[in-house]
Amino acid sequence: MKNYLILITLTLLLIVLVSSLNEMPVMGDIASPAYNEVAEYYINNTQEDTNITNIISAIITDYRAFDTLGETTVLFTSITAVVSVLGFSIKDKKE
Amino acid sequence: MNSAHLPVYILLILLVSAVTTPLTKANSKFFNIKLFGSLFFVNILALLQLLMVWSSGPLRYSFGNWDSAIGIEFLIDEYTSLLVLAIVIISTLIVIFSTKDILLDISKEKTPSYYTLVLLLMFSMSGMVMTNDLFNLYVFMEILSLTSCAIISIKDHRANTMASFKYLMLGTIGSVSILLGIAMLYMVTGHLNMTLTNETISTVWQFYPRNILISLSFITTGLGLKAAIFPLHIWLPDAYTVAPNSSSAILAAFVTKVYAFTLIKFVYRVIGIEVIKTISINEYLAIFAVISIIMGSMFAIGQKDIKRMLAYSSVSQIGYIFLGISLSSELGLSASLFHIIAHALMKSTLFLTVGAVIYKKGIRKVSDFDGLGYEMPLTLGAFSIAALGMIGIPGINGFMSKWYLSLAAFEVGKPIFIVFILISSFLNAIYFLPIGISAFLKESMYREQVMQKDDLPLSLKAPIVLLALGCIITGIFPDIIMSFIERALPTFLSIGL
Amino acid sequence: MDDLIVKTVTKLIIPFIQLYGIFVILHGHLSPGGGFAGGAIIGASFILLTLAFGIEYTKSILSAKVTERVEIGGVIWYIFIGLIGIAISGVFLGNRVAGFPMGTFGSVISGGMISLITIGIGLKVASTMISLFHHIIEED
Amino acid sequence: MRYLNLILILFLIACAIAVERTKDLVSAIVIFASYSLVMAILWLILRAPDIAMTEAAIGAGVTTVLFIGVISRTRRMEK
Amino acid sequence: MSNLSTIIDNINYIGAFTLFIIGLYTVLTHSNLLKRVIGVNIMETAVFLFFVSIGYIRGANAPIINPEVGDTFFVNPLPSAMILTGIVVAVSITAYGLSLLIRLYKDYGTLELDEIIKKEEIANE
Repeated sequence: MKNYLILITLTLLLIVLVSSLNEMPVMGDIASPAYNEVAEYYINNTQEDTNITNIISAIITDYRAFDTLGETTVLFTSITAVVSVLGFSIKDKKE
Repeated sequence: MNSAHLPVYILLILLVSAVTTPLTKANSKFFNIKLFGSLFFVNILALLQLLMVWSSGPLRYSFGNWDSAIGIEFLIDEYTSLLVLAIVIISTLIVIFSTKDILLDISKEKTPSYYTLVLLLMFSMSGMVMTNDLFNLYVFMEILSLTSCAIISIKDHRANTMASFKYLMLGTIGSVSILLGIAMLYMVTGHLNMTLTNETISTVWQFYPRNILISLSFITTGLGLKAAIFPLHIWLPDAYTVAPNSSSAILAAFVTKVYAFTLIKFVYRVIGIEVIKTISINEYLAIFAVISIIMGSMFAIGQKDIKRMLAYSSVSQIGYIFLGISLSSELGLSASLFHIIAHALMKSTLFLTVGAVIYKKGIRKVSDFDGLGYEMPLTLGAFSIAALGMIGIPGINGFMSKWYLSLAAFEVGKPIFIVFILISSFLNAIYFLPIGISAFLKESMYREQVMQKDDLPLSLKAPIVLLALGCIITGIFPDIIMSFIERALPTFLSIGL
Repeated sequence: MDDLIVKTVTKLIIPFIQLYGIFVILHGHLSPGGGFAGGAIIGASFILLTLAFGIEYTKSILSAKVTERVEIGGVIWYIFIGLIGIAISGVFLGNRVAGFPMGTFGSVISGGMISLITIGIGLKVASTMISLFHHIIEED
Repeated sequence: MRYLNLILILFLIACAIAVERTKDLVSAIVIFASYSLVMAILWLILRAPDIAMTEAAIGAGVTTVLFIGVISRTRRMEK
Repeated sequence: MSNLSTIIDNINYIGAFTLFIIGLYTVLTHSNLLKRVIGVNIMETAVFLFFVSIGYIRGANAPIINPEVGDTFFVNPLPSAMILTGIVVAVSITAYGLSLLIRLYKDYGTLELDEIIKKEEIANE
C-alpha cells in the first residue's frame, strides 16, 4: 500500500519534470545558454594557458584544481571512514 | 606569510593536520601537541581573517589567479569570517572536551581516526561556508556528509551503524538532489560562480521560469533533508542519540546549521530575493518552518532519553532559521544569521553538559536528573543557562534571536508568526524547565542533598564554562554579532558587490 | 582459487594492464584518460591479483602500510605543489605563473604541474581502490 | 546516431527496472555492471571520452567488484 | 511536447529524469539494504547523465585539441570535467555504505530492513 503511494507520487513528479522540458533549452543546441563565453574561454585558451591538448584535463588540474584537491580528500575520507567501521584488521599482522 | 592567502592557510592547516594524524601514535605526547598546535594556529588565523575582513571589507579569493568565471572563487564577507571563527573555536572546545570523553565510546586505537574525521569535518564546513562556487560547494558537501556519518558509526555498536546508514542514504539523496538543482541552474546560466549566476538569472529568469522553480525545489528539498526540517528529519533523532557525546555536540552545533546557511546563500546570493518573491517559494518554506517549530517541540516533550529530547529540540530550532529565511526581509535574514551562531552556542553547551553527566554518572534518562544539581552544580548550572536560552529568557542569546525574529515578522505584516514563536517558547518551557528545577530543588532518594563541587577534569569543565559564558555574553551584548551581520547584509541583498 | 589456468593467465596479463594504466596516466593531458581512469585501471590489476592468488599474496607485494602511506602522500603531494605556487608567485595552485616548465605542445613533457598532479592522483586512486577492496573482502 | 542514443537510453531504463525487480542480488549486480558499460558507451556518443574511460574502470569495474565482495560475505537472495 | 521530434531531441533529459525516479523508488521502498545502495548509485548516474547532456553540442567534437587539424568546434568541456569528480565521489560513498552493510550483517545476520527492525524491537523489550 505504502509502496503504491510512493509510486504514484513519484510518477506525478516524473510527469511534472518531463512536461516542463519544453520550457527548457533544447539538448545539443549550439545556442543553448550553457554554451557561453566560459566554455569558449576554455576551448580557445587552453593551449595558450596550459600548453596541453586535453581540455578536460586542463580544467580539472589547472583551472579548477581546487575541486580535485577536494575530491582526493573525499577519497581519503572514505578510506578513513571504512577503516573506522571495519576495524584495524587490515594492518599487517606481523607488526 | 602573505595575508591575502589566509582562507587557504586555514583550510590547508586543517587538511594537513587531518591527513597526517593516522601516522602518529594515539594519545602520545607528540600526537596531542600536533593536534592542538594546529587547532591553535587555525584559531589564530581565523581571528586574523576576521580582523582583516572587518578592516578592509569582503575578501574575494581566486584559486590559481584565474578570473572568477573560469576558476574557483571564495567570497569571505564579515559574517562568513565570523561563522568560520565560530566553527573553529567551538569545534576546538569540543575537541578539548572529547580528549577524555571519547574514550567512553571508542577504543584507544581508533582515536586517531576520530580526530582525522573531526578535522576533515571542520575543513569541509569552513570550505562550504566560504566558497562562492556551486560545484565546489557540492564537493565540500560530500566530504561533510561522509565525515558526519563516519563520526557516528565510529562507535562500535549496532544502533550506531544503523543510524549512520540511514543518515548516509538520506544524506546522499539530499546531495544528489542538490546536484540536480545545480545542473538545472547551470543549464540556463552557464556559470558556476554564484555572483555571476545571480547576474545571469536576473536577466534570463523570465525565459526559463520552470528551470528556476524546479531547481530551487530540488535544492530546498535536498538542503531541508540535510538540515532536518520537520517531515524530512527522520534520520536526526537516532543519529544524535546514539552518537558519541562530542560527535552529537559537533553535529548539532554546526553540521545542520551549515546546510541552513547554504540555503541562505542559495536564496539570497544565487537566485536573488526578487525572483524568489515572484515565484513565491518563500510562502511554502514558511509553512514547513512553522510545522517544524511546533512539531519538533511537541515530539521533544514526550522523550525519556535526554539526548533524544535535545535532538528533537534541534528540529524545532532549525525551524526558526528557516522561518527567518522565508520572511525574505532584511530583519528576517539577520534574525536567521544571528540564530545560527546563537543556537550553535546553546546546543553545544547542552550536549556537552549532558556528555559530562554521562561521563560522570552514566545516566541519560530525564527522570534521573532529580537532585543532580547538588552533585554537579557547575554542569547543571551551565545546562540551565542554555536551557533558559532555548526557552527565551531575556539576558541569554536565545531570547535575542526570538526578539529579532518577532520584529521581522511584525515588520513584514505577518504577526501570526509571533503567536507560533510564543507557543514554541511555551512548549520549550514544558520540557526544559522541569529538568533544571528538579535538578536543583527536587529531592532524590539516591543522593544526599549536600552541595558539592563537581570534580570533573579540567578538560571537561573548561569548555562547558566557556560556552555557557558565550551564551550569556552574546545575550547581553547581541551587537557583537549583529554588527557583523549588518555589515554583511549588502552582500546578500544586492546583486553583485 | 587453485586454478592453474587462472593463475597463469593472470600472471601473463597483469603487466600489460599495469602498463596500460601507466600509459593512461602519463598521457592524461594529451588523450582521454588521466589520473582517475589510469589509477582505477592499476587498482583493478591488483584486485585481479587478489582474486587469483588470495589476499595474503597481494599483501606480501603491496602491504597495507604502503597503501596507507601512498594515500596520505597523494594529498600532501597535491598541497605541496600548490604551495610551490604560493612560494614562487604568490598564487595557490598556480601553473604557468609559478614558473613550471611548460614543455612543447603536444608532447609527453608539457603542461607544467598538470602531469605532476596527474601522477599523484593516479597513485592515490590506485592505492585507495586496492585498500577499499581489501577492507571489504577481508574476514577478521 | 540519434536513434542509437534513443535505443541506449531505453536500454538503460530497462536495466534500471530489471535491477529494481530482480530478487537475486548477484544478477542485479551483473545487470548493474552492464548498465554502467552502456552508460560508458552513451558518454562516448555524448563526446566525453574521459568520463567514458573513468566510468568503465570505476563504475563497471571497481564498484561491481566491491558489490560482489559484499554479497560474498552476506546473503545472496533478497527476501 | 506535442511532436515526436522534441521527445527524441530531449531523450537524454527524459531518460535522466526517469532513471532518477527509478533510483529514488528503489531507495525508498526496498527492504533490502544492498538494493538501496544500488538505488543511490542509479540516482547518481542519472544526475551525471543529465549534467553531461547539458554540455553536448550536436556535431561537435570531443574536447581534445588536435594540433594538425586545429579546429575549435568542441562540446562544452566544463560538465565533463565536473562529472569526472562526481564519479569518484560516488564510488567513495558506495564503498563507505558497503562497509556499513558488512558491519550490519555481522551484528544482525541479515540485510533486510524489516528483519532488523524486528530484532531491534525484541532487543529493546
